[in-house]
Amino acid sequence: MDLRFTDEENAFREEVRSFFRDNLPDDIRAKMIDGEHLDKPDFVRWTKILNAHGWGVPHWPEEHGGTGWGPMKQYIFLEELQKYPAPQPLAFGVNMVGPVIYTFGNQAQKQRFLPAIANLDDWWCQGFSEPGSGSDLASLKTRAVRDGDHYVVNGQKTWTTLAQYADWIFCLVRTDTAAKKQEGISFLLIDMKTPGIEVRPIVTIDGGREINEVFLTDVRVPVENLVGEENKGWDYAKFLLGNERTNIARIGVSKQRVARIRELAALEMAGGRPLIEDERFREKLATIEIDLKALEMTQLRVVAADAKRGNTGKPDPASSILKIKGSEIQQATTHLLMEVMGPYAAPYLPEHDARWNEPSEVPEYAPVAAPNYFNNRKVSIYGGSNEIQKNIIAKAVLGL
Amino acid sequence: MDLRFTDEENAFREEVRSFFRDNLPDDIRAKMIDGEHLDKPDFVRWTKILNAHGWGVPHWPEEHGGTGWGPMKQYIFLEELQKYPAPQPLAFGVNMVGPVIYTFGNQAQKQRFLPAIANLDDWWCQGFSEPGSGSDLASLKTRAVRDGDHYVVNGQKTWTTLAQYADWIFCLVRTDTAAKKQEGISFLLIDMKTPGIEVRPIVTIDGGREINEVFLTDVRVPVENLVGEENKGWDYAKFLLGNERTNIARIGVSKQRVARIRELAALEMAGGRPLIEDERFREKLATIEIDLKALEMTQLRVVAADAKRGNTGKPDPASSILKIKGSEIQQATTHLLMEVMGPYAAPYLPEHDARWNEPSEVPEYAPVAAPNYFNNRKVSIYGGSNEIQKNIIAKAVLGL
Amino acid sequence: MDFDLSEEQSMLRDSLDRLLADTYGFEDRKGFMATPEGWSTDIWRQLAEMGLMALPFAEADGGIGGGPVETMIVMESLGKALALEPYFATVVLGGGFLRLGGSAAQKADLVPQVADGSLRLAFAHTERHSRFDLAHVATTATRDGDGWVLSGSKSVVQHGDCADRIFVTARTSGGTTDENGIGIFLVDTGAEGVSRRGYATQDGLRAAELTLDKVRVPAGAVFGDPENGLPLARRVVDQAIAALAAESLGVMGAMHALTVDYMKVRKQFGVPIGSFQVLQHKAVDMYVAIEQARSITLYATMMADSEDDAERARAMHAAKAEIGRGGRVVGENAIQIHGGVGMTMEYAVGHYFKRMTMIDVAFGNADHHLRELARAGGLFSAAA
Amino acid sequence: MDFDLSEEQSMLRDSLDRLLADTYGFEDRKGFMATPEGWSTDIWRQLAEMGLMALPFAEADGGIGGGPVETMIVMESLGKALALEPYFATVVLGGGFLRLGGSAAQKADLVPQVADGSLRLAFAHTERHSRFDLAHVATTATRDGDGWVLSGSKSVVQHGDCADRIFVTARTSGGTTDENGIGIFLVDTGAEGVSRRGYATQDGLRAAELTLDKVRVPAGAVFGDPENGLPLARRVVDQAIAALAAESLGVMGAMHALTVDYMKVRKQFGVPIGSFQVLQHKAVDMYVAIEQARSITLYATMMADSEDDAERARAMHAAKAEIGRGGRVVGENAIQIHGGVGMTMEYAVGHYFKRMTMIDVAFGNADHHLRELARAGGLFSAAA
Repeated sequence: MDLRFTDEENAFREEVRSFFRDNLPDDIRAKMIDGEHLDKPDFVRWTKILNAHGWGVPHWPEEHGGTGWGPMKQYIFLEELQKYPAPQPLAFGVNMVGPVIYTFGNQAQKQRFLPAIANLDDWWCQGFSEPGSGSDLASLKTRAVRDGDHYVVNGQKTWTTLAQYADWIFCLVRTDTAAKKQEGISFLLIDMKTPGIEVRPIVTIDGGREINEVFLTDVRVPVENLVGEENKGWDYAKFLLGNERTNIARIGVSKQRVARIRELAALEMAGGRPLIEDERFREKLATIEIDLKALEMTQLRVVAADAKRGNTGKPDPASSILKIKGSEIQQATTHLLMEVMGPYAAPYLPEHDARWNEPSEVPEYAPVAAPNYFNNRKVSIYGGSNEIQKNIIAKAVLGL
Repeated sequence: MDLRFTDEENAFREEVRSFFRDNLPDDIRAKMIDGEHLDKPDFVRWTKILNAHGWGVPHWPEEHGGTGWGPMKQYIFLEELQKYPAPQPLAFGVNMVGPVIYTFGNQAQKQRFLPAIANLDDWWCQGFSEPGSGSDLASLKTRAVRDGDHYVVNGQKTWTTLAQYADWIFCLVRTDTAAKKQEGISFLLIDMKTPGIEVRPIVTIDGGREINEVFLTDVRVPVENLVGEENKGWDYAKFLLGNERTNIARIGVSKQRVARIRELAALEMAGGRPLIEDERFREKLATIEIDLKALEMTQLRVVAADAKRGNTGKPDPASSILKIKGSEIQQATTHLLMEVMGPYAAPYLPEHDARWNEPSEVPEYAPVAAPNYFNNRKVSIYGGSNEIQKNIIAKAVLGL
Repeated sequence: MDFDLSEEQSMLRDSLDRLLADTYGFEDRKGFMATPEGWSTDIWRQLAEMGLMALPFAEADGGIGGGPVETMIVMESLGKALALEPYFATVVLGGGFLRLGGSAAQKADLVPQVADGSLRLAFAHTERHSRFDLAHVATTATRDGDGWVLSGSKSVVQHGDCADRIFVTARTSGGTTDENGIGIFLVDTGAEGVSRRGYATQDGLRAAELTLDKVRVPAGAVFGDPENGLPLARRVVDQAIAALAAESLGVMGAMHALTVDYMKVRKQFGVPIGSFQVLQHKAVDMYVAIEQARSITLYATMMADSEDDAERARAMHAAKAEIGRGGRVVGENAIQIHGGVGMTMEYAVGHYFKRMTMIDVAFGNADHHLRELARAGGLFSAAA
Repeated sequence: MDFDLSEEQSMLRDSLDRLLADTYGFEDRKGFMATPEGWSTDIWRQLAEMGLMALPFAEADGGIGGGPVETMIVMESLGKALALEPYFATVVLGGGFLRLGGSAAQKADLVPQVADGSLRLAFAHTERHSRFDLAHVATTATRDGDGWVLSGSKSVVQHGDCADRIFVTARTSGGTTDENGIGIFLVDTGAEGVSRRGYATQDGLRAAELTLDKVRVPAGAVFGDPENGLPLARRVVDQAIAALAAESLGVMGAMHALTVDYMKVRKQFGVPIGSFQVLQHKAVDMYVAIEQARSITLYATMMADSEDDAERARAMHAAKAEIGRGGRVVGENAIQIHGGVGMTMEYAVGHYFKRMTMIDVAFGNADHHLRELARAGGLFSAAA
């Protein structure tokens, strides 16, 4: 047992930090600190910088452009990226469909898609959820019927994040309606420019326009865009969903937000002195910090176990803890950040409005706080709600 | 809507208070304030004082010795009694078997038992729970087989509070093993001196000796001790269990404990000043007080609705709130009282030991605090656990 | 004690609920929000016709003589409908200053205008760095002949953009955080030197930034003692807190009803999600939180016109802390149980959640009031 | 980072677990508790034979050279067995003063006696009104020739009744709460003027009240700087907190295992109670709390021998707060899920619950450490 980072790991952390300092455009960093949504060009610009440095897809196999870093370095990279803060590479390509393609796809698919994911030349979105499916993902209804060299796809996907920017969507579709619900599903890659695809925004309660519905009407998809075998899509989906361990807890994001709370609570006054000097406020922040420090160690235990055993690709049920506590902490931080604002949490600035254009007493950092709190209610819902995570632990870990 | 107590109610409160002040023996009150268990003679002495004043069984019908008070006066009486604090009349007789006897019993039973309950000439205990039954009370297994003029009872009861003092036990027994589980149960009154009854103490984790197992081996019970009809006992049990509304939240008990916390936290020091001046401690106490004030109003709403509608004897499912919040508050107060003691929560004094007989730095009030916290874990378990109460609300109130 | 509504009170509730049920559907509300005012002038007129604007004023002053219970009834119904109209700002806050601080002349002048719906009021108190402290007032009021000249900036003035006149706290003497030396002035928003910028708040209501640049007001604009107006403001705000607590009951109750309904129809894994015990118990936790909130609201309502400032303040601290805490339990669980659909602008539950969150922010959040109650010695300290 | 045990560490754990599995059943423990010492002298001897008493001392001093990780392993196993022996008092606390504050002569004299199990130690610091503040010391130490004379009273000295010698904080100068002017003295419990009264604590362990009435100790009884011994005491207590955190892992883990097992066998309404989703989720909450407690214990263990007093103290505040909070979640749920049987003295879970409660009380409860961490500026203030 050795509970300290190695010298090599510490040096690597420094290398990563200075790369971010030297290379992330200031305007992008400022948006992230302010809690604003990034535009597509922001993501693209930054991803190309990372990729040019060879860090576009750190955790991929080296043959596909990965770095060869072990789990601990991957974790350090991500944590520093989140803490700086810098945008994370787009998960739908880099973390989701990319690994599915290099693991289950054919050679042509690998060549066509992987480099374009790493460089964000292709923007991917995810077509899993449907209006009726929710936590019961396998109940999906979107049909794909073989017609010569094509599948004809009809159905509706929802909660499709950033589909408005997407060039491609990876979809779970039902190719066999007679089979058991998990066994008739296939995994298709669909060009968003194909006729019959319509994207409609879903505005979220914070006023954000991140998510969409995607309607598919007689969409013709070439059979070469099937990944792996027909009716085996559920296996690939499970692989994909189990692949997110190093990111799910979002330690770096929460650390950055804790630092932000501390910074802004020094600017807001309560009872004639900075809020950060209020004992009760400090205790609330310290409570979060303790939880976060413990979760960081939990995350490192999972990462270290990965590193020792080699990545089996199989999810550790204990990683459900990372999801549960990670989301609780994110929600606690966004709530506390809103509390920092006091009455200034109330003004609402729609996302794409101009900045306040008259002198005002409302601090510029205040209006995003409540929307961020509202928006972060999603983190205990998506990716398997916290209730589902607890069911998983009860069954897989406790044997109940 | 009129949200104030009437002048009459206020006057009544004063009358009750001064009666307690003038009549409760000081030694009994001191034991209650110190959180010590009372002995049998304490209960008997106090009950006879109350009963001589006509207040032994306030909520019973006047023909059986009741006062004729409406629900609000009954509530005020109980709250003041708990706050003073004075011992509550023994529930097993006064609140449980008494109402069953005057509602479902025959004339002979009423004459034999009711006056002796009111005067605590008979000490009653409750024979409902069994080792296997827990929250699933109707699964009880104790058998009563008719043999001439007697039932012969065999089985085991448990969690029998203060059975060591008891003259009589009221039991649910199975008289028909072929019927559905709720339908083969009868309600028997059993003399504890009958051969075949053995009482064994169960020591609780706080070291207390309140509860017992009661073993019944070929216990012969005269048939005249059957209440109501054979195989209808479940109905009487439900009546009994639904009869506790005005007491279940124990508002007065919690108020008294809040006052005690405030008093003792003024004696214990933290950081060179009385603990009660510590802001964080005060906030914790205030949190409890707010909850308690809200629960008091909830209780009054239930009482006022009772008063308006007349006591139907049917439990209001909303009264499950009284149980849930009442137990949460009791547990919060006992925990906070233990916290007051700081390191002095640690010394353990078995209940019947002599007082510390040497000069010592350990304050006399400290050693009971942790046992009271431990003991009060029971309040969210007994009388239908809080999980059961939530099931009841989900079904009966929310229709889920 | 009697918790039942009188016949008149029941009629008030029923007729208001009926009006709102007929006029305040989800799409209606969206439409109101999209108007320049951000609410419905037509509904406002109907509320006035029902007598709601006159409700809390004494009959002698041209009102209907309702008390805190009547205000509770109205606010709960408005909360249930998520009404956007400036009733709270005009009648509860503005009306509070009129009722509790107005001279006979001021009442005679203004109550009829409020009562018929023609005059809209607001209350401006927040300043940069005041947070939730009413006594933190940097805005100045300087005597100028018979009248006063006001200068300063006020933030997040609820419905300040549509108000005809605004009650403003301003410092007549002393330092920025002194309890003494604060006056209450009624400022005509058309006066020279007044500028406003209106905007939406997170919950879809409206507020404004208000700047006063040497605004001259007459002697008759002063409410109460210009050197010691804070007790009046505190009393008005205490009554406003009781009213917000009542509104929160409507908001929480609606979220709970939506959630329980959703649990009965939404299916996952082939069964209604209402069959999952964990979700059942969450729904029960919401129910318990609402019943406790109702109880503490009744307590606050009972105490709302107490003359004992300290006791009244403690009751309001307790109420605001409890509804803030309970509102969060109800709101967060409502979203969680709804899942993704609860996160969308096109579904009602999120709007209730946002209103509930903003109610917590108004006049001090749960933590603020818990701290104040603790500092005041707790709830049961004086009398149990 | 590597969280796996080395081969030697695994052997240590396995052999200790095996010994305790063989000797420390529920009935055995009851028997030990009923002895005059309140624990087993026989087990104590076996622990010494295994080398546990020598474990944390440097090899040069006659020890085995184990570090915080080895102590963590031992304490978790002792926690799992609910062991009653004075290992914590003797080896962790007493041994801590020896290791961190002992001169070469003191170590040469005392380490071998501890290592072979013949010398039992304790640490007396609590005084009336000191609560959790180590700097609150009214007990006096006055120079007397080469030596010192000690007078005062100490409370709740863990295993103080069986200790041969007791480390005592005593004031050599300054006022009762000054940080300076505190010395650490090792007092022989057989010395004239020492009186003790032993008693059981809530968790079945032992403690004592200690009175020092002009007790004369030689110069060699002083550990560290007699005018500035507080930093030494803090360092020892910080390491002790890491050890208590490790013990709590054993305690919590045992409660969880008992609870999950019970859920599988206990039937209600015809099915195992483990089939109820609400109880499943409670069991998961316990599991999550334990994993978080394990993580923060690892952090505390990592920081236990840090030379940076402030950083080390922050880590211990965090750990003690987290295990206190988590321990309550685990303990209260364990009792609740067990129902009535969990309330009885004849079933193990209640004993674990009581030990967990007393771990929270020792050296400052969760709230105390949360407050101290907040006062120290939080956990991530210096470096993230």
